[in-house]
Amino acid sequence: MAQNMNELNNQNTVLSVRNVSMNFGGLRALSEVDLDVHPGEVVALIGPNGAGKTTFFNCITGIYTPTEGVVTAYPKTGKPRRINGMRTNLVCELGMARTFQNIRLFPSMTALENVMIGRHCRTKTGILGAVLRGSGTRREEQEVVDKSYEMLTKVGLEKLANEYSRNLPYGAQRRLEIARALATEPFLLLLDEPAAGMNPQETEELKQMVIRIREEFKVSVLLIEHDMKMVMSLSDRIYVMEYGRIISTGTPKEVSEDPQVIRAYLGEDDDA
Amino acid sequence: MKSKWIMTVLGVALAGMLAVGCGGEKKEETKAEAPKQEAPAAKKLVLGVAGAQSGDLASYGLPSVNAAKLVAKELNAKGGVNGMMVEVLPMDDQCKPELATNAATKLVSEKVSIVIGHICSGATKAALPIYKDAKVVVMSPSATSTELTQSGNYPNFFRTISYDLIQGNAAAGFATAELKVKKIAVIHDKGDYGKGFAESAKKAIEDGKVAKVVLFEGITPGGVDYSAVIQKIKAAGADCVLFGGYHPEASKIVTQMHKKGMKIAFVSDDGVKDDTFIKTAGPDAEGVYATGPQILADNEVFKKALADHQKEFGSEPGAFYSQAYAAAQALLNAVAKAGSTDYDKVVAALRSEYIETPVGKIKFDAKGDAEGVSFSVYQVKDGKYVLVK
Amino acid sequence: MVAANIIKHLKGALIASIWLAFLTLPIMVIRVDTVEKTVTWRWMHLAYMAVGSFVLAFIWNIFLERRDRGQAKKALETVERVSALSQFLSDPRFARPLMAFGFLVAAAFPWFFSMYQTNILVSALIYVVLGLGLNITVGLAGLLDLGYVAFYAVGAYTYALLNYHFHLGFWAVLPMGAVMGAFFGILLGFPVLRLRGDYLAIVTLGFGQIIRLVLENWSAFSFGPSGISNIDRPGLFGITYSVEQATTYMYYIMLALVVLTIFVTARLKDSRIGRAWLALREDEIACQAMGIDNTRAKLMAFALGATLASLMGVVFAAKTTFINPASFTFMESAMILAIVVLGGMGSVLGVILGAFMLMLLPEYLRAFSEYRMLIFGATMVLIMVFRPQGLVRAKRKVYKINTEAAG
Amino acid sequence: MEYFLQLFFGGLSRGSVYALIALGYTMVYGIIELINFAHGEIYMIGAFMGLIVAGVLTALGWPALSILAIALVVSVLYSAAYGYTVEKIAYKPLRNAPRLAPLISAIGMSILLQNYIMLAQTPDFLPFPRLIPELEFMDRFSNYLGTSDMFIIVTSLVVMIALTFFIKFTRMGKAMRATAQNRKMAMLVGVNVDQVISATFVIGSSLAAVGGVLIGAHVGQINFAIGFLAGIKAFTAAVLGGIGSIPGAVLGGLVLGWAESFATGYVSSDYEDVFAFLLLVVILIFRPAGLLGKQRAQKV
Repeated sequence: MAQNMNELNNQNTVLSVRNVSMNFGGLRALSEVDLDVHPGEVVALIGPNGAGKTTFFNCITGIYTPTEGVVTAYPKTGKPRRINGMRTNLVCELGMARTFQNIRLFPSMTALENVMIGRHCRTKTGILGAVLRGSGTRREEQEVVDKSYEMLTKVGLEKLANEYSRNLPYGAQRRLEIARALATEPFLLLLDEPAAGMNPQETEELKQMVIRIREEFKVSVLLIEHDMKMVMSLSDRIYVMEYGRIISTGTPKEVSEDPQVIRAYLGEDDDA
Repeated sequence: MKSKWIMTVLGVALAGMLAVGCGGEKKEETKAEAPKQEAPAAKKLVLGVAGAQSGDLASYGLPSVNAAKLVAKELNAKGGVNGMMVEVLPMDDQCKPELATNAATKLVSEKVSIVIGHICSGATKAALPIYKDAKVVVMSPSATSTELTQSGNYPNFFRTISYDLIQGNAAAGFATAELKVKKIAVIHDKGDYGKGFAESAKKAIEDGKVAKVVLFEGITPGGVDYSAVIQKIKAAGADCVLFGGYHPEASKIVTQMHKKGMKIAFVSDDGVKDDTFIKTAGPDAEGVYATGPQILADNEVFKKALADHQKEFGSEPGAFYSQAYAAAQALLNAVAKAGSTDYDKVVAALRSEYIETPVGKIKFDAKGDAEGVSFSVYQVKDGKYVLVK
Repeated sequence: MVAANIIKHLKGALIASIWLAFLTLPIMVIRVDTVEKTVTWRWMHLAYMAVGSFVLAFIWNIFLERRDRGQAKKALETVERVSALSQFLSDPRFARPLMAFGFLVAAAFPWFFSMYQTNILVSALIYVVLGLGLNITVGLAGLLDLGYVAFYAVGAYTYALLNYHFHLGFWAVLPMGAVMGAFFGILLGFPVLRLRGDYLAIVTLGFGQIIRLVLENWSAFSFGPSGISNIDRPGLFGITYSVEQATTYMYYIMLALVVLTIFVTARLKDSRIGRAWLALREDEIACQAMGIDNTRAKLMAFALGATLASLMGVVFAAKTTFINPASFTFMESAMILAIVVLGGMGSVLGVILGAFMLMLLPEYLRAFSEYRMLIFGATMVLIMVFRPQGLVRAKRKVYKINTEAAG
Repeated sequence: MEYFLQLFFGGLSRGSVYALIALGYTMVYGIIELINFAHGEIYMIGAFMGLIVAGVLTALGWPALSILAIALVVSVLYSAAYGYTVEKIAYKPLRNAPRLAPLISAIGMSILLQNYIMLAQTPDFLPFPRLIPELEFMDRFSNYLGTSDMFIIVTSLVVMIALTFFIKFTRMGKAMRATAQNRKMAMLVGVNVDQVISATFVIGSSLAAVGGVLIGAHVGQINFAIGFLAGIKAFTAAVLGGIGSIPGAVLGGLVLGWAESFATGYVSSDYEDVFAFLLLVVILIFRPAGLLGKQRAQKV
């Protein structure tokens, strides 16, 4: 039944994952995962530690090549593309930008510069242009700075623009990663545990921020998160993963009532 | 806070080093020049000694500094040259061309007019144009590249050692005519000295048509094991090994050949005719042939030079010591005979005046090679090099 | 408390000197001759060693303590402080006149100093450019290249061979050298860029050795170890000139090339490409995930570094008029790397200072004759210990934001 | 076939020399991830210490085998002390410095130590006494292997096995593995990282000394500059075998030795190093973590 619905919605999809499996040697980290993200949707992927969530992210962003299955992206303009095995930077250029579970900023660059890196694939100055610094280059450079600064404003870091990113507080680093991803003009934002290590108030702010970003940039969001309160109130749909399989999917309410999910989570997650 | 300041001061000091260094140097220079300009022939005669004095080739360059010091000391004891005290000014080039040009410009800037050096042919080639332009007479104890003198490009260059072509011919001639070997393996150490010698020898053998070159290969100097190349020599059926290079590799090859039960003739060059070779190769050195300048057993200067070194430094002299000693004698003698350090007069004196040196009674021909350095072949017998031809 | 501290350091120094005396005892004191079976004892050396190391250890301890205290203090502060020196240097009010003054001094240099001074300064300037080139590869893009000197050799041989066979002049070959460098950079870059960290280091080291060995052995092509001599100096409208004038001429050529290189690297550093390199250095995975083509960025850094090295090779061949493979050993690569790290990775000013230090120090240490390399090695260790991030720390550009436009 | 075997054993002998130096190298390298240029110098100092002890004892007229034993012991002790001191001076203060800083201080240390030996001893080559006696039963194989070759091969294997056991089963060995994998983590679980690194240097330097004495006796001559080439070869062998892998260092050394030997035998010794490095490049392109190194998936 659910299968049919998804197929009908094809024109209305930004990401479709079909039957994706990932083996590391003999270990099956993902098996036959199906997942869809529709335009403007916030989809959450939850599951106990080690369930394969981050591996799934790595599979759809080109860091790993899935052993089996098809990952298709539907950019706002242009044709749908099969992206499994595609190089990471091309996936990003296509419009799928991610953050990392263990923050991966560029520590000895300033916050602003971190965001400017996100603009790289949307600009084109070459070596010669950079050396000669003609009017075109200068215009582009100014555009990069302005746009990046705008992104920083969106995540509330404009005051810290010229600080080295290694000196930013933890929460700010997480937000900076989101700003960096946004700067690549994605249609799909992949957030890997954005609220990890945040206190309830920060988490609430983050939630509001994600909602704002979705409205403003018209992006879809795929989110891995452990904070159930945030997941339940933010997501439109939830996928639950255990041992590399999707064991349940549906609206937050449906999922939270699924006996399989309750069994998987019982006593295992404090946030639940 | 304090540490910050120290760091800052350190930083400034390092940054300012260039300026300070230059300033300081400059002052010293003017001081050094000042008396010379007032009275050109007043106090001292500076003898530059350029060559590898640090780095892995230092052992070839340091003995010539000692040689120059000893000759200078002896002459100074007799009242100097033309009333000037001889002062030795060592200049390190590590056998690197770029450092050799630095050393050369430094010597030229210090108004040195006679130089012993450089040690390596490559460094010498790089430095010579600078000396030539400044009319400095240069005499190398060890640069054997044929073209240095034979090309005629450097009229200011002289040497007390014979060049590759002569050495190669001598070694090849000896092997084919005296040892009567038919299949010769020519091995070299890929260096400019060793390969130059090996190529000359190879050409001489091929031109002679009596024997054949069955193998021509370069080995990697500094290696711990040459068994592969030795097996190759064996497989080629060679009855003689002709080696171009220095003694460390030669002793390793000879030792390993003997370990593998190969007892064919081993003929090598002046770089091997060194007592260190006999020490390092030990009993395996027995029977090895090496070409070298003829040093008559009763050469008094040679004996004296050796004894002086033993007395002054408490050790045996190293490589190219005799040649450097000869060079120092020849240069200083020429200055004495010329009566000044005037370039043309010194060159003329070098070409006309004979002098007794450890390498024989020598003067120099028009191209700059020493006349009177006869070439001989030596063989190690009972732990000593003995003349065979 | 100060007195107690001094006593503590004195004690430390005493222990250190006893330890070092023990350590150096056999090598400093005993000389053996295994052939003659004699042993020479030189006890005086031990005394010098003990006294010398006592003084040095005392100073060492005091400075190390200061450094650590400074670092501990820095660790407590969240905002990074900038040293007075670099603050001074980065303040445009001082930096501009300072730069102008520096340039003036540089331009007038050959008229006031001897040919020797000019000559070694030309060498130093060559290494400034080499350092800046390697700084792109190592300092900015974070690719540890231990075979950088190979590209230097490519340039030098390009000029030497073209000059020998076809009598092409310096100015004609200079651009060709650049092209050859870029070509080799890309050629060697392709297979190795998949590798990371030290694996990349060893492979580049291997390539560096291979190029040198080929030059050494392929006599028919490169004239082998005897090298190529009588390479033409740069032409000057057909005028012949003396070696001294040549040095001055060479100096101005180099000065121009240095200014050009500084200009190019400074512009690149704060450009789109430069930021991509930096991101690459900091985190390869994140860099690629943010849409940067790592392979392209790496190749660009490799090729650009190679181009500069090759250019310098051409200049080097013209300057020394003689080249052989002995000038392109691994040690040379290590020296250029040392310039970059010692000066401060990624910092243009740092690299310039580093090049001056490492190239001029051995020259000014000539007075110490045989001890100079000993002192040189010790200095390298000392600078690294007391200034691990290099003489000048690289700083990122501070962007002024036009808030109205952005808001 | 005869020729092939000769080359094979030649390569084995040469490779085991590389392996012996690489064993110490890979330990230090595995733990602090520093291309320790001074390791070659410690090897050289080990050889000099062996020579000095041998010289003194020969002058006193001791028998050869006991000289070898004592020379080995003294040389190991002294080289370990040198390794320890070098670490304290040049690397320990740089524990938290940028990654390349210790590399440069290592280069500086290498220059310093070379010149120290050159000045304190001699720039010339010194003959190294043949401390390893020729065993009679080896005569039959003299065409393939000498006694000293045999000695070095056996020593390399013994050291490799001993080290493997040490790393696997002792407390210190476990602490070393922990430090190699994640220094911060090891510190958190109570490993005294300073001590572990010192111990690594002491062991690595001791192995270098064993190599120095045996190889010195094998080759028959030493000078102050022998450490440089040895260091490069050991580094190559260690990387070829897989950084930090003890059997890998031996395998890497042997593969390097064979590559050089066969290249000389079948092509030309002019290009033996070229072949060795080409092999290295090819192997690393197909196995980026070396022959026996763990091919880890990227952790994201």
